[in-house]
Amino acid sequence: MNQLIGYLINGIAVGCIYAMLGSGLVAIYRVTTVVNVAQGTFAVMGGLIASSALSFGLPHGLGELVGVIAAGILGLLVGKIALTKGGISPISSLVITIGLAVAAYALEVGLWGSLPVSLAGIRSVLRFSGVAIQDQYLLIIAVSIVIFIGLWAFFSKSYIGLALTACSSNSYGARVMGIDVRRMGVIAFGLGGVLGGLSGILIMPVQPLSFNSDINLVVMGFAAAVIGGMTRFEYALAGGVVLGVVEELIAGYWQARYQLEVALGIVILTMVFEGALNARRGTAAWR
Amino acid sequence: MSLTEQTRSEILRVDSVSKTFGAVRALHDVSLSVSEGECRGIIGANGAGKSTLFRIIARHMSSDSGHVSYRGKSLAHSPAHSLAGMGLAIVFQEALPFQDMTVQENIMVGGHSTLRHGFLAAMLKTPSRRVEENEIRTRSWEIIDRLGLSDIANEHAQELPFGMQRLVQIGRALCGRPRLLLLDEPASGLRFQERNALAEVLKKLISEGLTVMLVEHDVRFVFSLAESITVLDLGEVIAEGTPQEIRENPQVIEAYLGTAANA
Amino acid sequence: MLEVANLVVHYDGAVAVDDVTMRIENSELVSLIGPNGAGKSSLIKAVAGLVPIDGGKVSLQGRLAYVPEGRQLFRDLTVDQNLRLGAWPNRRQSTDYVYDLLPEIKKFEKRKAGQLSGGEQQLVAVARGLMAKPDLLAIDELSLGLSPLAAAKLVSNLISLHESLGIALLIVEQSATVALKMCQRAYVMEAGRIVKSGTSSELIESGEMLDAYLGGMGDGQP
Amino acid sequence: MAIDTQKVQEISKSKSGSRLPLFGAAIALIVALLLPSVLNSANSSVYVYTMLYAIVAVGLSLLIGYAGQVSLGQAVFVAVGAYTAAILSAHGVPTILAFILAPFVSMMVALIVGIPLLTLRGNYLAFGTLALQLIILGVVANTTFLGGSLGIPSIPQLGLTSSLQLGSAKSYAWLSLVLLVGVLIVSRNLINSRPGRGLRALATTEIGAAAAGVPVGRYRLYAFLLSAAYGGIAGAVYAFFTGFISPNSFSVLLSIEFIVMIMVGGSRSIWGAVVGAFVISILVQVLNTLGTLHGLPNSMPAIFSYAAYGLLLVVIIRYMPDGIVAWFGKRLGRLTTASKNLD
Repeated sequence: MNQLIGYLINGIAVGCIYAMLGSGLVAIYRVTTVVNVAQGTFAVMGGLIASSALSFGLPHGLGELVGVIAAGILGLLVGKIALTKGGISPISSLVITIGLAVAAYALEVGLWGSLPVSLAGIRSVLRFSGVAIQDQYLLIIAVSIVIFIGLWAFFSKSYIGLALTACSSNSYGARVMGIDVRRMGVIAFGLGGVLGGLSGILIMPVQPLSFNSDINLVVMGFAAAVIGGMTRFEYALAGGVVLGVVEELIAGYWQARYQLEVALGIVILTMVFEGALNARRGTAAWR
Repeated sequence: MSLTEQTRSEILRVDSVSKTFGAVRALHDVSLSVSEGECRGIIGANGAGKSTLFRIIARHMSSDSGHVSYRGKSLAHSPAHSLAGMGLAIVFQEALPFQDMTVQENIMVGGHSTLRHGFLAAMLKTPSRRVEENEIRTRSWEIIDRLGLSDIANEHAQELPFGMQRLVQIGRALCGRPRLLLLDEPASGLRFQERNALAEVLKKLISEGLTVMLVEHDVRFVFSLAESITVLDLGEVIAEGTPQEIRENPQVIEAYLGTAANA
Repeated sequence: MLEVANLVVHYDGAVAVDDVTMRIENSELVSLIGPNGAGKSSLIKAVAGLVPIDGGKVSLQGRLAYVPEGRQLFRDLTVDQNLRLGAWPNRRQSTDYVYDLLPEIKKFEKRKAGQLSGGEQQLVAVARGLMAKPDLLAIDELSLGLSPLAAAKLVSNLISLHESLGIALLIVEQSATVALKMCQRAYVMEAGRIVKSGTSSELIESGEMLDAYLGGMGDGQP
Repeated sequence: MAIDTQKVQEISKSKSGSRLPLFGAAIALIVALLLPSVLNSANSSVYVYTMLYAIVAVGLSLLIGYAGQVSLGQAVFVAVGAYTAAILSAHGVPTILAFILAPFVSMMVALIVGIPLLTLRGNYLAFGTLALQLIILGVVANTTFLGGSLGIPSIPQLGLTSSLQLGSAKSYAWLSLVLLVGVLIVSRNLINSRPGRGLRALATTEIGAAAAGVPVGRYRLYAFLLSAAYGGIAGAVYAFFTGFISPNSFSVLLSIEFIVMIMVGGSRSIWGAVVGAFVISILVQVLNTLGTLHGLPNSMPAIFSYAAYGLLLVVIIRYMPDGIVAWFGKRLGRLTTASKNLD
């Protein structure tokens, strides 16, 4: 029983990371219908930059902030490159984000080497009635709660948030209002960068990241986002938490080595199922 | 329906077809019958349900109730791609010419269901493939010739002017040796001269015995071609008859111009 | 206010607007009518700068707001949020401005736009256009998809707005009756060209209106 | 209708009229045939890999360029081919038989995963194929029967008969050249025939293709199977040639390399795929040489190739979306018309 509580809390924390990555993907997909393969890169870069900032002597908090801001700027940059002025198909934009993710490897290996890098998080461990939980996991959950409330406020209250939702709800209508849909897309990429960077910095103390961790991160983020239908943040959160908990339970009660495979299997099934559902509903799109 | 039409055999029958999207009633209890050799126009204002009807006949969408039959056989279980093989050629309004393919290749695609050879035969260049390829090449040339596209047969179809692209689409449909040609808004987006040229081509095809069904909002265009017309309004058939009858039908005038425009 | 001279608009090679010339004076109420596919929407989109112009000239004094065909509301946003976005270029505009003008909208300000009826949506779309404080409000397919009753109500709303604000209105309408009843003057389009223009009463008298909609029979030409 | 057959023949001749590409292909073939006899063994390996890359890339261009279905997990079918060849020959099956069976096993795997996956489109299909590759590689790495993450060592040489074995890099070079030429001929035959036209049509518009009678769903699947088979052939040769395979040999990065190749060459042409494979192989060689120059850190070759792949992909998609073959073709065309105008 105690063991189970431990697994659940770890799973929820890991799931929050997936959800944060997934929310970055959702933020971008909603506006641009591009799946950003470089989402994992934001996490890795954010984490690596934060680790360097800390080792240069910046205090905790500030060092992490530098990492998040850098990831946000990186996001804007990726958006600017992936969304051309003339407009290209979403799938071409997706391939550009692949290119940028691979190009980032060169930077990461060159500056930080190819070995996993860790980050000093909270090292303490909370113990109660036989359960040991690393405080970093609790921190992850706490930060995630703040982030998701922040996202909700941003999208329902701020002008830019409204405009972003408008672009996803009806991009032609947004254009009629004079909203520059491409610029909003780039801003969405920036937001994706911030969310990615945050997730990297939060996970690094418990799971060191190397340059090629990005694939697993983006795939798990995508998994969370797909379970949420690619358009809703709260569903992505639910999707991420479900995935994290399932993974943790599989690792705990069966074997750790099939974590990723099972999670990916769930994603493929979700996509296929959703696709079949849409195909049945699809007639509505044909009017 | 007039007597002369009943003596000709029926090729397409739409039987009390209804379709709703959410709260919107796109089609309500629509029935009509097209005879062999006829040119039928379907007209109606924006939102009348024309394109929904077209999509249902083309098996691109299923109806909520009612059914469509072609030469006495229900189409309920025929997938969209099987219609071409049955002699029912469809030209969608939004269908682009196939990219990076020449005019001739575009037209040859239309003969897909009249040929047999599959992937393996194609890859190994079997004798049957050679025979069929020669046949389809010759057939496509006949069509190119009669549509007057010879000079541009090797151009990429997507680079041609709109009017030519429309002709390529019709050539593509003809290459499947259809008995019934279903056209969705064939005149839309065409210049005046292009419309005339298209009408001439269609007139000729009709005079040679091809059955044509036009779903079209350009009333002038339809009136010049169709011998009978069905008018849809808000998803229902409100009139059917010859162009002259339609033009004088007060209900049609009301549907088009609004109530009491001539008062 | 608005002057359009020899305007040409192409769509992927197709001609949508073919050499159109028209003008609208300050505070005038003008309609653009014609059958489906005549090019009305393309003309108005070109005027609003939403589609590129392939020839001719559009000159506009003052601000134009465009209410697009099919309303194009943001269905996932509330009515109030929709209205706020109507003032996107100059941001900080309070929505109270339009609630004062159109009090009935206030009743559903918190509802999602996608849940409203067609008539309500069209009213919100008009209100969203007004948020930009336009001198000319162009409304595409005003009555499309509305019941006659809802259309009549919307028309009376618009006429009172026109009278109280003194803005010019350009109404694109398929239903000639609705348009001619509410506007002083109209242009009739067919196949991308303006085939007839004049005051509403002149147009109602003329037989050419019917021709534009139902085709001339005499010459047998398409 | 009377039809001028003379004219038909004339025009169909003039269509294939430009002899330049054919001439170029002939020269390329002669060079390719002679090359293995002068290359040293290290360069012969590069030659073999280039040919194998080209085979996979041609399959991928059929799938992405012609049929319009984006797969980001193509390396998985190479892996299936390689593992089939390795496992079967390790269990006493004659290597030639293992070699022949490899593409069929790849096709079978493609069939099993393709039926559900191909209900997806666009972004989802791309991600689905990527996820599929991660799953299959993960399972392979955890299955002792398949060698686990350590892989399978000492795979025998490919023997055509019990006495005639391919031993040298040279012989593999010729074998892979023959296979590539075969794949090219077969693919070309396909493209210019009824099913090929059907595929190309559905890449533009599935609705339009279905209206023309093309069974869209089945054809998408066939294209997927065919590209898997090409991957299987290349994988089998790779296994026999290197004698060692592991899950690391078929990483996601390899799948992305294939994408880079067809994008660089031009995805809508099988020649583009071949050119892309050559350009990338040569580029990687040049970068390797530069990266191992005296005094540079060990990771330099990797850094160079990551940067090259990534930036190349971005530049190509943004500025030459039809690939370099079409890009140069267009410029050449403009040049020739310009010179004609001068006359």
